[in-house]
Amino acid sequence: VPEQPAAGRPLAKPPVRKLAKELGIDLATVVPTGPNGVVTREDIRAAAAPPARLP
Amino acid sequence: MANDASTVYDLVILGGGSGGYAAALRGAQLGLDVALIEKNKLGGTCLHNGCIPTKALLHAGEIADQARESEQFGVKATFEGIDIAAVHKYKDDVISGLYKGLQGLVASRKVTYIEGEGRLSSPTSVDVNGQRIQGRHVVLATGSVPRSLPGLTIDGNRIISSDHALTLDRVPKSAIVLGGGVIGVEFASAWKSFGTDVTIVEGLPHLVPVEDENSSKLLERAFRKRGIKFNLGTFFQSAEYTADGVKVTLADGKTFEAEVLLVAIGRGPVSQNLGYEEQGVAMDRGYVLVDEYMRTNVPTISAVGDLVPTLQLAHVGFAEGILVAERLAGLKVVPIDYDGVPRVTYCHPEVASVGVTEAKAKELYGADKVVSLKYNLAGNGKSKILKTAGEIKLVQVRDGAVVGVHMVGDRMGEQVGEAQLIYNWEALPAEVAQLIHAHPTQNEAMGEAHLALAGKPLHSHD
Amino acid sequence: MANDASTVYDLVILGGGSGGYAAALRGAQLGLDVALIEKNKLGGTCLHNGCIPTKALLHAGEIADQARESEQFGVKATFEGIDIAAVHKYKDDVISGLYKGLQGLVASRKVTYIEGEGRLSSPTSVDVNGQRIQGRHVVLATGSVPRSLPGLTIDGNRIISSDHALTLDRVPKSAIVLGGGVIGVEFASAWKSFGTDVTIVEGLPHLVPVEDENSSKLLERAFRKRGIKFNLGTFFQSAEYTADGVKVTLADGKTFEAEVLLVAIGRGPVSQNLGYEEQGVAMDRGYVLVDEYMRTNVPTISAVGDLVPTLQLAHVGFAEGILVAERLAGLKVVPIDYDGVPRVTYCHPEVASVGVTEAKAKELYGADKVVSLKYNLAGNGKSKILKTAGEIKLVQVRDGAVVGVHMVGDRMGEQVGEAQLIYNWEALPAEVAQLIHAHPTQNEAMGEAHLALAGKPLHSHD
Ligand SMILES: Cc1cc2nc3c(=O)[nH]c(=O)nc-3n(C[C@H](O)[C@H](O)[C@H](O)COP(=O)(O)OP(=O)(O)OC[C@H]3O[C@@H](n4cnc5c(N)ncnc54)[C@H](O)[C@@H]3O)c2cc1C
Ligand SMILES: Cc1cc2nc3c(=O)[nH]c(=O)nc-3n(C[C@H](O)[C@H](O)[C@H](O)COP(=O)(O)OP(=O)(O)OC[C@H]3O[C@@H](n4cnc5c(N)ncnc54)[C@H](O)[C@@H]3O)c2cc1C
Repeated sequence: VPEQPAAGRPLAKPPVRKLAKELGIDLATVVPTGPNGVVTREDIRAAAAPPARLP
Repeated sequence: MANDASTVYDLVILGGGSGGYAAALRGAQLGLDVALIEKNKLGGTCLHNGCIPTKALLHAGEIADQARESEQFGVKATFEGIDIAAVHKYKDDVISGLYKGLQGLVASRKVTYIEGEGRLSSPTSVDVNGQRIQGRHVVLATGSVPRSLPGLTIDGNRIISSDHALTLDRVPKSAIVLGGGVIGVEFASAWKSFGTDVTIVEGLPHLVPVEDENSSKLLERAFRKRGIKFNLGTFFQSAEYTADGVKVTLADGKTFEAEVLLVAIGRGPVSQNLGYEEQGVAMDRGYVLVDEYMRTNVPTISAVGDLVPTLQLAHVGFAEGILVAERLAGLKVVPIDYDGVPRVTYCHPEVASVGVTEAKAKELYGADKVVSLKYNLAGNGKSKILKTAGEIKLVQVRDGAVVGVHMVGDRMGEQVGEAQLIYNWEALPAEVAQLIHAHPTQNEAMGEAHLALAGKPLHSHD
Repeated sequence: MANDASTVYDLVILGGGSGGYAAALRGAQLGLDVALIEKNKLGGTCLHNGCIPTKALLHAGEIADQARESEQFGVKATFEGIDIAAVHKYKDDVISGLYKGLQGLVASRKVTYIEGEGRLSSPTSVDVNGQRIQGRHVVLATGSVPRSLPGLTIDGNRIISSDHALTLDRVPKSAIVLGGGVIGVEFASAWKSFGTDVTIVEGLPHLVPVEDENSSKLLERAFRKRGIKFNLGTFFQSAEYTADGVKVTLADGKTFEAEVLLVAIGRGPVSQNLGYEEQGVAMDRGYVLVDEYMRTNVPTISAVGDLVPTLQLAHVGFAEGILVAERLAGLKVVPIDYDGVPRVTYCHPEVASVGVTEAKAKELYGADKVVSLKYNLAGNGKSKILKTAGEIKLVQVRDGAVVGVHMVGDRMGEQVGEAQLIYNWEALPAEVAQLIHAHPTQNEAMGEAHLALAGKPLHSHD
């Protein structure tokens, strides 16, 4: 379970947060896959992509 | 690339300054067929009469000041004066080197460069040298020129603009600088370093009045120490010639006399008699109006740079030019956040900022939501070594991001790059504080300021 | 805060240099009861014999060079020489100002400062001045001292270490600098500026051999232009006194003669006879071994700074000291990414870097996954104004983040702050390129390099 950051702010490096903002993604809804529960750029892109059909 | 009369370019750009040539370079890079029309010299104000020559004068001034003060550092050197012809040669060499580079770049990108005075002749064409240059899109980038006041005639000798100040063949014994904005304080600083007795007259209550008040105050303190005089808060009324100079009278009757009067009250757009109105381009007080994508009201016409009412900075021109080129090439573009554009005033000491002032932050977020912190360069080793004083002031939304960085101090303009990332990427103080900065740099002060704002000051008191 | 024999401190710190005092300041800030034991002067090597005094000498050198070259800028000044006593006064004033500030800080944070030579007497105590200082935890921070080679005796007069070079009462006519690392090239640079005929002897194939090879080559070119001689790739064999100086013989028989020989081959940890082995602290070649949380094998003992085998930099000491204090105060701490620590060499021109070299990146990610880009400062207006040459080299994982920034050029050390954010925040070139940098700064070169790496060069060729 990823650790919850202080102040309830989702953990992501600043440029990644910026990307999320530009794509209109709420970081809190993104499943983090980076080390220490950090949301990565790929996580944001995955969240932004249209949902993939289940096989 | 073809240049016969029947060619229709993708992009016809009127004006080859920062805004125009950036649009041309980026457009050509993206495969657009670009014509760039310039009546004078490629590079425009910034390269020939603006950013570059002023900074060369200021650096010559720095060399002069350091020679004067060399013994404080254990160096025996005698300052004997300024050789203004040699200063101009140095300055002109810098310009011509960059000019050649820029010409090479424009040529290598296969931009069609047309020398001549152009005029908008339809929503999709510019007339120049008796030829009609057709384009699917036109970018207006005719820039700006120095402004004056009613009744104040610039004669180029005793009453001068920055254009004349940059080529003046002497160091004036005394000078009045009308206007305490960026251009005014930069000339005041350079002249003082050259030995001129300088007085700045600014109608607003502060020097560099658009900066955070703290920066203005620090600059005023530093200028006072340097012996640069200034009169704030009273507007100019009139100027008249004296036997050997100029006398300026303010609204309150106070008078100042000097050998020259530099009028540095601002710059106005170059937009008259260029066909803009005739083609229906919406304007306001000479500025061409644009939306956040630099589009005018005419669908085939965009405008960039000093011609539009955004910040008058070369790198704003670059950014706007690039944005237009990318948009027209079909790329997805993001509007410019003008608060996120770094601003540097290259006087001694320098003033630099990005983001909003504390006052503006309080308007935006509410007074109780804004915190600020000042880190004094007295605690910064490298600044002590340079014998410079100043501060970094941070403005933060409580428990949130840093929304303003305001700095004063020699060479502090170079710190604006890190500040720019912090502002634009909405970094939290703790995220910057976590990254220990290099010792002993001036950059370290940026780290220390964020350490302090994050509640864990290292080299400063709690 | 109490200081009688029965007190048990939360933290007893042995050594008051960068690492030790940072731990003390941060610990006290977090409410820990801290004793800081220092045998000499608070501030340690960095403040008294390292970072600060060298940078003061280098700045005096800059002032001297600029006085010599002033006519190139149109300034008439005559350089008459170095007043070495005045240089030392300037340098000592800088140190004493910072020293007072640091003493004030330690006092204000209520750290118990104990002057005396300490010795680890148990896993939880240090003996000093005949007293036993007890702590729940001990931090070893005894730093480092200059090293020499077998058979090469430092006499402090003709064969000297950096400690002596910093207080030398004359400018040597000629000097051999043994070691082309950071300390060696900094002294070589300062001395050359003062008028010394300098030769650097480095056994590895390059100056600043831990930097990216491109930086080494650029520095070598710049030093060659300055007339700083160097002999690379052959190791030192022996030194002997001549009538009025020193003669150095290399492994290949080549010889060099000079008035002084500066031994700058590295620094070794201060750990002998301090009780470390007796208390079972694991060590390797004198270095105290620690894990990524700075813990030794003894649960109550941590170690930081030059004493441990990480980068020997003051700000690494700060970061390690802070990390220990925060860990012991119960905060969550993140191990330091040493590749993300900025490195600056303050010679003329400066060398600065953060992240990994291109060679290292290829090892880490595979040669075909690594791309690099060089931006030449010849295209940067401000660098032209300063008349400095150099480059910014970026190393990127293909289509990924920037993993190395390597710079050479006067004042380029100040750009390492922005580079540090880019590396540590794993920014993509396009994300930096999007933010147009201030014109005309040296910082702009950082923006241009990222524009080029993102495939959209502005002021450089495609
Ligand atoms: C003294 C001074 C110092 C400055 N310092 C800085 C600084 O340090 N940093 C900074 O960022 N900014 C600085 N600026 C501002 C900067 O120079 C401008 O923001 C920038 O040049 C604007 O670019 P532009 O392309 O909009 O206009 P300009 O650079 O003015 O270019 C417009 C071009 O259009 C051409 N033109 C005009 N009309 C026609 C026509 N009819 N046909 C053909 N060509 C035409 C002109 O000849 C000119 O070359 C300074 C300005 C001044 C005056
Ligand atoms: C010439 C030179 C230039 C340098 N320039 C730079 C630079 O520009 N930037 C940079 O980041 N780094 C620089 N460094 C390196 C930097 O100085 C060190 O990395 C830093 O000082 C290490 O800090 P420290 O606390 O580990 O050790 P030190 O600073 O060496 O402090 C150790 C302290 O422990 C004390 N001590 C030792 N034994 C005992 C004992 N038994 N009892 C009590 N006290 C004791 C010592 O007196 C000393 O004050 C430079 C070093 C040198 C020599």
